[in-house]
Amino acid sequence: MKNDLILRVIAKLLIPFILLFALYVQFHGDFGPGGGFQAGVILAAAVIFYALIYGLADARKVVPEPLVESMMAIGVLIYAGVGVAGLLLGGNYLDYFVLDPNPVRGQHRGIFWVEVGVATTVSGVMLKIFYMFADRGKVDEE
Amino acid sequence: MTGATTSMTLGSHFTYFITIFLMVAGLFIVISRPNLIKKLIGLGIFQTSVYLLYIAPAKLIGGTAPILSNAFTVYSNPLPHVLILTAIVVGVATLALGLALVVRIREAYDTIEEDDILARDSNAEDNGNAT
Amino acid sequence: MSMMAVSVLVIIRSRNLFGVIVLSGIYSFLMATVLVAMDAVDVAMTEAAVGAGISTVLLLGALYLCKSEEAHPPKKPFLPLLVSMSVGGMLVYGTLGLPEFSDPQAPIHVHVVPRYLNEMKQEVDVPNVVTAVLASYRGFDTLGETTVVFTAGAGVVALLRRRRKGRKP
Amino acid sequence: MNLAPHLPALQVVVPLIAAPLTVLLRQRSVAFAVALVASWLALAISLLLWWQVANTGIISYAIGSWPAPWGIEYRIDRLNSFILVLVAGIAALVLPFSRASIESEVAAQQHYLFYTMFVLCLAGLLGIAITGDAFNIFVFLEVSSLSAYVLIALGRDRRALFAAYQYLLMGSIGATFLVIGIGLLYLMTGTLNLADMGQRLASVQGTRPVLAALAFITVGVSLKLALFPLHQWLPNAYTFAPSAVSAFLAATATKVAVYVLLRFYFTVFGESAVFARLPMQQMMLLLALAGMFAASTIAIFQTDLKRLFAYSSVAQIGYIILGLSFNSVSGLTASIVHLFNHGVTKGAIFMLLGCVALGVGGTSLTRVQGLGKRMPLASFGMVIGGLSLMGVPGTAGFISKWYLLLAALEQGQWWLVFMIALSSLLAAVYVWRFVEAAYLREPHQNTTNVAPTPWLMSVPTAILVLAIVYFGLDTSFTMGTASEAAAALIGGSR
Repeated sequence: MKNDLILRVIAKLLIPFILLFALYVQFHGDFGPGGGFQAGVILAAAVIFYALIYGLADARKVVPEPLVESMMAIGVLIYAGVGVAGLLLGGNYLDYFVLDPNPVRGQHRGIFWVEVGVATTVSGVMLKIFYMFADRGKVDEE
Repeated sequence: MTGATTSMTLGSHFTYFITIFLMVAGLFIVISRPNLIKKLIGLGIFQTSVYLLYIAPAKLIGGTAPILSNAFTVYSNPLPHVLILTAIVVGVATLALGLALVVRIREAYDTIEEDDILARDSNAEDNGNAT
Repeated sequence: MSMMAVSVLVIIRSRNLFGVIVLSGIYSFLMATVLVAMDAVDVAMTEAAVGAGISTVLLLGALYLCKSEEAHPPKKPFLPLLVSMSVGGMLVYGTLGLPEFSDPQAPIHVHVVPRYLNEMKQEVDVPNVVTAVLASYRGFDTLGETTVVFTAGAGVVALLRRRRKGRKP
Repeated sequence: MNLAPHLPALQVVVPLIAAPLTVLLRQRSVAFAVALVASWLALAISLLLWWQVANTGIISYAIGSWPAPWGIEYRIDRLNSFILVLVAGIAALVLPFSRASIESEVAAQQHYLFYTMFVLCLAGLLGIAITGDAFNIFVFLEVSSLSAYVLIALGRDRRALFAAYQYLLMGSIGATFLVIGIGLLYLMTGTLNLADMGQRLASVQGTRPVLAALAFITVGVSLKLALFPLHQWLPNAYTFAPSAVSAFLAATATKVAVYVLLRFYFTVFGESAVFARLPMQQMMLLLALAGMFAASTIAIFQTDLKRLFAYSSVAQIGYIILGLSFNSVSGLTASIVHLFNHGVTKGAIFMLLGCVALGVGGTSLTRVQGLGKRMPLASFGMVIGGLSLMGVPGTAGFISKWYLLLAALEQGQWWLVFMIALSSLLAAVYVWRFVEAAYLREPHQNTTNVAPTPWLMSVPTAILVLAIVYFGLDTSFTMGTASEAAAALIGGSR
């Protein structure tokens, strides 16, 4: 599959749109269906797609494994960090009201960062799991 | 309960019956099939069926999806949706972990059938005691 | 919905795991369709992405590493059947007492939720109520959920990372 | 900034933040340090919370500043502050122990992930115990369960993998049952907050969905707490898991599940509803007795000590449920005390077994022959733990059994007193199996070398063994808290 020109070209064309769609789902989650989790899945799907067409090694170069593993952790830290920020600014844990002088803006800000955290962890985990399963496959082939 | 209300109840509970059928089927797969992957699929069906149990009662006829807008006044209940989103995520997390275990089991035992694994373990134990 | 029931029946009968996995993907899509009909668009989107997408990929990946046929014909299904039927029976018993379908006076529509629908505009002001409840009102659940995903990810790494020197016995 | 009012949130958040940190830092000594600090902080916080609750009463904490039925509430009373202390305390002792223990039992490359999973499991268990929201229980139940599956699967033996898989299936079914039960309750009350649910349930008490919910929650949680016929996952899981994991899970996981059951029975359903509408009392009594006898009997015939004591755990859970089934303040007190004392005892025994496994290379009865001479202190500790399981005066186990007996007498059930005594006799038999092997048999010739026990393992183990004796002599902490908690559950629920 690696050498199929048509597939490679189509993939090149499609992947930017998939990424764009992921961003749309991420940031439009306030208005329509969607949010961090779905965006994370789509993001991971884009990279998996890339890996299927161009091969695992190429995908690893674009999205290296240590980065993926850190993403899993950083997402949770962002989410938990928003909560701690609420604490530091004098509210309860995960209190978004205090994040901005205007409570409603504070809510928006809180939700935004929380969704970023979810998307980071989810895409990191999905990719990592994919890499892990793909790796195991090679062991059997050898 | 009179006959008429019973039949009405039955009609309005149709979704529940399908849900329950799916649930029974899923649970049956988990308990009865010896194949480890199939068990996980059954577990998935069992968990998915619960989604309907939560979502169906949240629907209001004439209501719309809970995205506020000036055009609508009746919305379906959003809270079950939130809970089920969480449940779906938990479900896929469980599945991923289960499959990772299956892969490791397959490497260690060279089979993914429950009976074979149990047989091999008891053989190993007998040999261990003999030597 | 009846189609879902049919596909599940086939899943029980079939012993070809590849077919079963494809069918469970279809099942998830059907489920997503039903969810849209129930106005749960967020859930439907997630179910389509997770059930039909990620789960299927994972299952196929695992299948690739294992065998694709179920070996034994299942034996003695009476006890499992009895257990799952009694669970179903319990649930039928329980659901028959539930409020009517789409009854606006049911407890879930009159308690707690009205605040989300009516006052959220002033309090959070995010049009998608599901997002607002998910990320703000019940934000801690979502933190837990993210942690679950993280746990699964780290767990899979712990289980599947290749060992440099020899594998476990 | 004053942190004191935010302790409830920090109780869970501290270990929860520690988990991704261990993954980011990767170095196993750094990961160990992070996990250690987190678990000790958790213990400190739990003690402070216990103290606060003892002095000022119930603490309620609104996460995100959303008031109770809308947002998620953390609600701490006598009962769960007690559970928090147990869980955090065991974790704080097992974690330093695990460092040396996993050295020989887990591949070095995975050590930092071991600590990740450990703190996640801790965060999950604390989260279950502290929360006042039904669905939040499920979410944190999954956090703790998923990490527990991985921890078990890290065991050296390949059977650990299958044990973890079985636990995963049983655990997920149990959790799904719990979700069904919570869903039915939600459909009838429209709320997820436990206290609110309890109040609103009064008007729909005895309807079919509520009864079904009671059944589903009971079965679901029973799967998790390994109540007798649903215990199949437990012996394998405890036997093949790394020793530190067995110690932690045996002392805490099933105990937290018992707590969930108590919480639903008394805070949500109300004890009158639970015990009046269904023959629950008789059923639980029967299952408890069956568990006590069947599991103890099976334990007697085991050849591996870890498995022997795993079955003994199933039997001991029978005692806890027995106290619960009396539906009286004294019975409940006995249950709660036994929950704590058995947690301490089993934690100590499994930690000792970890030392033994390291010292002589295994825990089968043939391996430990002559252990009394080869590892005198560890053997002595095992004897103390065994005496506590039997319920000999001077140990923690005696206290809880004594109160269980008193509660049975209060019910006028003489035959139960006889049964409890009889099952203690069974415990004596399986403990004797160890004593016989350790003190009356000569060691095998080819296994004379005993690896020394590192102080990181021996000190926490010694502390826990001393705790068995301490809680057997001074009961002000355990009995005081438990009796108040029981009184609040039965009296204040409606």
